[in-house]
Amino acid sequence: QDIKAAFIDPLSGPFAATGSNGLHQFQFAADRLVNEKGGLLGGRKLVVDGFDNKTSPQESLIQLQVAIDQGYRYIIQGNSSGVANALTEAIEKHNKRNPDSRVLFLNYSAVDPALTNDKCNFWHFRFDANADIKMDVLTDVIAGNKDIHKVYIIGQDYSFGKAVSAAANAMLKAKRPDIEIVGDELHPIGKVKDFTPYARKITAAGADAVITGNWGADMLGLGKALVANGYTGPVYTYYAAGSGITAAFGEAGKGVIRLVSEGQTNPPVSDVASAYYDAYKAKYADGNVDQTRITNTIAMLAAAIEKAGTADDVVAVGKALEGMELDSIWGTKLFMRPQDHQLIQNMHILQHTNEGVTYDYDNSGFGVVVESTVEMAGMDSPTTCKMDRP
Amino acid sequence: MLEVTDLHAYYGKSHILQGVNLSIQEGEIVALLGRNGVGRSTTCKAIMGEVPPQGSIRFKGTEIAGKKAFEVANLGIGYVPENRDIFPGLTTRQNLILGLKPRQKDGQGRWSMQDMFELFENLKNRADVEASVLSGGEQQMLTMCRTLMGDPDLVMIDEPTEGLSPQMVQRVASLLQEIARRGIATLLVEQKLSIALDIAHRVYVMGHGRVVFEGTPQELKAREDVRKEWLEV
Amino acid sequence: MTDTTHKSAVSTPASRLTLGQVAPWLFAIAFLVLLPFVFKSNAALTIMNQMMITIVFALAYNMLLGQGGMLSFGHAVYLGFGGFMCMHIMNAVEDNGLPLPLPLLPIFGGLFGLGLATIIGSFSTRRAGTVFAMISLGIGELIAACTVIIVVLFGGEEGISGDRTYGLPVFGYEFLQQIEVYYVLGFWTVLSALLMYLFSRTPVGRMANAVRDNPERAEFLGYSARWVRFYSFCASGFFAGVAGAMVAINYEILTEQSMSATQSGVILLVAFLGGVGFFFGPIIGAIVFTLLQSVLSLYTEIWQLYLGALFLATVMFFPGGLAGVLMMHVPVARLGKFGLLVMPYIKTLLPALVSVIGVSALMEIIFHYRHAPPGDEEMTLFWVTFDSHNLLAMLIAFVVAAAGFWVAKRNSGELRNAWHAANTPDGGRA
Amino acid sequence: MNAPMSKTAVPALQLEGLRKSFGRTEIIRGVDLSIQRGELHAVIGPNGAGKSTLFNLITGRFAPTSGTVRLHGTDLAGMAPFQINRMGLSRSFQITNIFPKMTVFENVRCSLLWSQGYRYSFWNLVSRSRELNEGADEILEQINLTARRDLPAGVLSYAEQRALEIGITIAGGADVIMLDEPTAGMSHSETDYIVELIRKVTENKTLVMVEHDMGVVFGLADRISVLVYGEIIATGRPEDVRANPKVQEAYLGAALEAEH
Amino acid sequence: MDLVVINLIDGLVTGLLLFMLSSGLTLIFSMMGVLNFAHASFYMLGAYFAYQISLYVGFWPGLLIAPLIVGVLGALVERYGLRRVHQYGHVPELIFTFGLALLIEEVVQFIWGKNIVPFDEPELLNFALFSIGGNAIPAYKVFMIFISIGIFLALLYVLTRTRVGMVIQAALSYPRTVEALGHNVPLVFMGVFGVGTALAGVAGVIAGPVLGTFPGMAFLLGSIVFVTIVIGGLGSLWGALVASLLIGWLTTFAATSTFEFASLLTAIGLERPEDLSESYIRDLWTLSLPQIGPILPYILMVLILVFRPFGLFGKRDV
Ligand SMILES: Nc1ncnc2c1ncn2[C@@H]1O[C@H](COP(=O)(O)OP(=O)(O)OP(=O)(O)O)[C@@H](O)[C@H]1O
Ligand SMILES: Nc1ncnc2c1ncn2[C@@H]1O[C@H](COP(=O)(O)OP(=O)(O)OP(=O)(O)O)[C@@H](O)[C@H]1O
Ligand SMILES: CC(C)C[C@H](N)C(=O)O
Ligand SMILES: [Mg+2]
Ligand SMILES: [Mg+2]
Repeated sequence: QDIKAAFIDPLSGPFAATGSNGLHQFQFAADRLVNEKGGLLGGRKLVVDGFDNKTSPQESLIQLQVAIDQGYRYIIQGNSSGVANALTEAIEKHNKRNPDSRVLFLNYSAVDPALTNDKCNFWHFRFDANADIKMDVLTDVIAGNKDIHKVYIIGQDYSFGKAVSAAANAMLKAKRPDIEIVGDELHPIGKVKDFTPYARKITAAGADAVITGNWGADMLGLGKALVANGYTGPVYTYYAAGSGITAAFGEAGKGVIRLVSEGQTNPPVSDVASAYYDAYKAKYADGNVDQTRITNTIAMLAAAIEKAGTADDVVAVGKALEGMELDSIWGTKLFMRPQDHQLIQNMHILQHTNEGVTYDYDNSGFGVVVESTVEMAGMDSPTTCKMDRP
Repeated sequence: MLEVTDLHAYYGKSHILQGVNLSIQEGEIVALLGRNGVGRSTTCKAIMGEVPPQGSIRFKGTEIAGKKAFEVANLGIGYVPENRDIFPGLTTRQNLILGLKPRQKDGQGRWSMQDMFELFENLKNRADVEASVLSGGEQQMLTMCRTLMGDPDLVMIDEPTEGLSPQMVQRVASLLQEIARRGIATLLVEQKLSIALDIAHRVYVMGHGRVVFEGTPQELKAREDVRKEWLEV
Repeated sequence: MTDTTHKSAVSTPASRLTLGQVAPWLFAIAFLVLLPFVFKSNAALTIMNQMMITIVFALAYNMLLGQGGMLSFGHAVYLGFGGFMCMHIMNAVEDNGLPLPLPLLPIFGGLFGLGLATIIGSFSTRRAGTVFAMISLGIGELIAACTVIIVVLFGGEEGISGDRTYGLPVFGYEFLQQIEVYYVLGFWTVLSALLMYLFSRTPVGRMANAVRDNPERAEFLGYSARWVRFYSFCASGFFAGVAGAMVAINYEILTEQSMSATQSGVILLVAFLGGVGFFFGPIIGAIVFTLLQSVLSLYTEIWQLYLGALFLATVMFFPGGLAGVLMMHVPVARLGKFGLLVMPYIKTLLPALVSVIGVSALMEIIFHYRHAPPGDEEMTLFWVTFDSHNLLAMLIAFVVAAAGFWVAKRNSGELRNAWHAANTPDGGRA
Repeated sequence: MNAPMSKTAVPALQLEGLRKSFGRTEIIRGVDLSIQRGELHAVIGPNGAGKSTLFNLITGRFAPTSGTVRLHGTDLAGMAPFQINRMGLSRSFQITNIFPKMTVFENVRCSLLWSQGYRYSFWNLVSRSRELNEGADEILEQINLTARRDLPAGVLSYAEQRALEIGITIAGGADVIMLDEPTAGMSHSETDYIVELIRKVTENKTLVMVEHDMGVVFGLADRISVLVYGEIIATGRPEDVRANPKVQEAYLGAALEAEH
Repeated sequence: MDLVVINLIDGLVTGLLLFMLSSGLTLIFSMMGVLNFAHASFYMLGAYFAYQISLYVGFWPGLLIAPLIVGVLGALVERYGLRRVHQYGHVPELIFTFGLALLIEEVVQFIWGKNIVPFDEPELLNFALFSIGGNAIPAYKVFMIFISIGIFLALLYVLTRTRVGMVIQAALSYPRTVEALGHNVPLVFMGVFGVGTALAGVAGVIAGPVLGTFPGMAFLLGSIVFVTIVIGGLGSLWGALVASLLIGWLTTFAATSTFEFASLLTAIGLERPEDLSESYIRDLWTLSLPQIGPILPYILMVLILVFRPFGLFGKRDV
């Protein structure tokens, strides 16, 4: 009998691109890391099935219920912290009310720090670095760059954008008090048609560097407007790669776009990693492995199930995940911090370029190449999590 | 000029016209009489193609049954509908301009806008106000003029005197005669017998979707029975 | 009619309730009570709950559109507002230990919806038509934008969440289980539907129709078109708020999505799909739409394509919505000639269905063909597993679609004739 | 019939110095008119004289440029149509103005609601009120539309719609009734029927009517006013008006003889 | 100061782009009475078609061909869809276009996928024409300005110098009567819808490279175009132009402003609380004008409708 994981993410609507790319990467990872090697617990396959939540919290809850009824015990989600917040609460309630059909929540991309702080619970595990950790890495890099004197922070007006802004402010102040924050603003999410005015303002403020948590069309619009306006400094971002964005930036983004991310695909770290990527490309010619954390999620889940000796008792699997250490094929150590279920791993600053790119994104010739690395980033970052364990 | 033979028409499943036969010659005023609801308006609509006709309708030798309304109109049939259908939002003048055929310019036909204004001074005074505010009678005049602007060879006029003052009724009557003098054939649908009998060359009386009487006004005056049974007078 | 009305003429209805009037409601109640015995799973319950929420909301919406002729592009605002306020109440009750039983929450949702509607309606209902529609669009966008800006009230994009099991069990129920929630929502659905139905039968409700048809003339009958619109609007806001409270109870979370323009657009589609011309139309629409959205999306990624096509087809061929299609058969049933239609229906609709299946199969195959990774070319469709890159599959789907279409088309003449026959009383006016 | 009441009684309708301009054109140029309770009054005049405009001014559809309108002594200035209607004034329209999507029965029933005191109530069910339903059916009977009771009003034939128009106007039982060309488009027999009906329902009520059918006017009216270019050139009993040379010139013309 | 000049130019560009879209909609909405919710979808189609064409023959032929295809598509939609629905009234028409918008978005995803496609401005115009205070004004934007003005003039000619507008307006109330006067109403409707959608197509081709070409681009602009033509007043081309520019400048200046509502609160005597999380109006303390920039047009529209239901230049009820 198969071990079933439900991937509840947008498969339609404006964020469908990210969602379906993610699903493909999960399914590929499950096949390659588990099923092709004979499965788990002596032959059980791990399958990941997609459930379309249309990026709506309510619809996510419906799909969650459907998935649970159909025997899914692992819930995977990542797009939008808003949905993640709804899911983690719903799952906590569900597990409390229905001890017979408890599930685990594997969050691979929703990075709102609250999920592993005030809102943490035993059932939630985050495989991406949270916004604070990422910002820590980013600000380390900025702090080290003596050419940067003026920084502009811009983000989408919602919890994640605000978290980015708050962290950037606090950390820059601590690390480089001399840096002037010449702008710190939020714009409505998904509503700005033309980012030119923002670009003008950023140029007018004389910024040397821009920090943004924007994603999707908001990222592309902002980046393109900046470049078109003649801005040449670095733009530090969270999500400016893959899903067509890399191709759309093309030459214009070169030397400008920087990314903070856990994944290192360029230069490739090992033959295993290259083989993995090649195999993925062979299967999805148009796709990218732009979320290496997905591989990590599957690897750790598989390891935890093996360690717990069961896939059905999610408490045991959760306990096995807590504190787990593993080597990722992407060349980093993975450590699931038991206090808050936040994965600790190496973080990189990546550069958008077409030089030294072995694995490009969107078949554009452009990709992201590692510029600098922080090992086991956020290893002892503080957390306010107080977790009740079953 | 117009030759209608065995015309049938339906609204949904109700059989309204049950074999109408009539003909109109050039320059002739033909009145179509009958009680409310016998299908006189429907006859006009069927000729225009607004109601799908069955049977034969020949106009100047061409079969027009089954043609679209605008095709029929462009062949030279003008139609003045009974419920006026003034275009709201357009001025009186614009309403008149719309009477012109797509490629026709004002003054190219038998009638110019100037003629119309001379004929009905009310319209001239109201040329540039939105036509929907015109008085009931003015709207009636406008509808007639609008159709004439398109320079038809045959006009079908449905109840032109409804809502007109007695004086205006006279005016319309003489207009109709003027129309005939210019060689235009007229099919007149009327309720007011006196007018119709005054100016028509020939009359048809309709009853139950058929033509039940055909003749000159004098003949109709003589036929007490027809008037009693089909016209209630 | 039924035998209880024998005394009164057609025109004067009996002053007592007739069985004919009550039966549909009793039936609906019985149906709702029994449904969970058939569909037991939590998922089914969740979907049914969602369905009931949509029903109440769609009915409330149709008080505006269908009955009052007011086209709103921002009605989700009232649902959302009622819902958010209920979340706050839920949290306040939990924090302060107030004795408010959960099943009463919808009253408060309704009151808040009503309150907001009163404010907005005071200026938006001055005119009908496009002015009203555009004001509703503007207000909708405005308030929806506020949901992400005013975090205190709406919790940003995360929304406000709470716990419905906040204590105070009602008759020993703590609402831990979906089934308990189901019955609470079921009660409110029936009650709201009944009240809305009755509202449409009151003087204001009737005048709403009149104002929809001809506001000017209504004014000459002693009614201010504006006030009539305003009252309908407020009533609609109330029931939208009730639906919002139902959302709060069912999901224990409200987010900006519930208030968004998308949600407002969806409810317009739902109401129309069901048929705005009939009271029960939106109910059908809500059921069908929820099924499509929550169930169809489990089976196919391109469900929205089907949804779009369904809307186009509905609006083009059945402008009265699904309810309109049903009601077309009432005269036939009255004449007792339904039997005439059965065979032609089978002969036309069956092949048409086959054709639709063929077309959708074709779409699925093409979709799979374009998006499936190489080496993973197997797909399962209608319990058949095959290789989507095999032209034969496409060909078969195409042939099925075309053949179905051809047969349906050929038999449609027969259906048309039968339809005529069934609608014509023996020797009478149609 | 009803002789004009004594001078002391408040007139049902009183117009003083009424004027109305649209843009620069003055359509109503100072109309003074007083109509007594119980009077059947006809307004005639050439097309475009301003008869319908006068109706619109009285019923609140337009606001006068200057002058006053009093209904039973109350100044109507600034009142909306629905307020005026509630004071007991009801009108019909020259260009048919009904509720096309509602059934014929509903059309009539709606026109009964306010006058029977239902107002904006949402605690009464209209189908449960015997007086409403019977009242509506009675009106339908009177305007000969019982057979069409459950059809949408929009599909009625032109003449039937005209009858419904009158039905809606008289249903509320207002005591001042204003009819704008009630018989337009009707055949002879129907016209006769409607005239009878009007006579019946306006018993002890005030009627103001615009008509071009002189047969109807002279058969029905107690008094007649002639409106020409926005001014009343004559008011009086039918015989006097008919004999007035100014009226003959401006309006009746030779047509009168031809008509009957 | 430079920033003000720049903003004026940017606002002009945004406004004119909006005008390109809304001119087509004004044409359709005011003439045919169709609230075409799929208008922005045709805009999206324009961008995608042009992108596809540009892959083979470059940008310029696409500028010509893509709107043509969109126009023909629009005409077909009118002929085989809308015309049928038209008789049922405005709401069904609206639902039809609603469904159409849904469908077009799906079809676009079906064909081009869900990702952003790399559609770029032509090399020829990919340079900064001039710059003010370190802000570059790309040649492409100047090009956009000229195209929009061209469209405006052409439309103005068609609307004021031909009978088409009148025919359609008349046909709105009495299509049969207009036909009986000899006008081919269905053809005119089809033409207008075709031209209107083609205009949307042009806007799509031109905006695609700047604003990004992705399946959500239609939704993004969906309702703002309605706001534009409603503010301007239905049926008024001038109104559409003025409203577009107004909205363009409004949003541009709002986006670049640094106004904080906190200053307003201090001005009325409130004091910023130490701990914001305690305050019920904490959101106001942190609110800035750019945050609400995109909803300003909606506020403007509501205000205008409440006080002037015809819009700025409209003569009749919207
Ligand atoms: N659209 C329609 N649908 C159904 N029946 C109709 C329709 N239009 C007219 N009828 C019916 O067709 C019959 C003939 O109508 P028509 O309008 O031709 O009569 P008419 O002789 O012109 O009478 P009138 O004096 O009332 O204008 C009438 O009984 C009318 O009720
Ligand atoms: N809103 C308006 N704006 C401008 N002119 C108007 C308006 N309403 C009416 N008129 C004009 O006022 C004049 C009087 O119109 P009214 O409808 O009162 O005439 P009437 O006496 O009822 O004529 P009929 O007997 O033809 O119905 C007409 O010339 C009409 O064009
Ligand atoms: C996938 C990501 C764009 C989601 C984003 N990180 C969030 O937390 O909302
Ligand atoms: Mg007729
Ligand atoms: Mg009049």
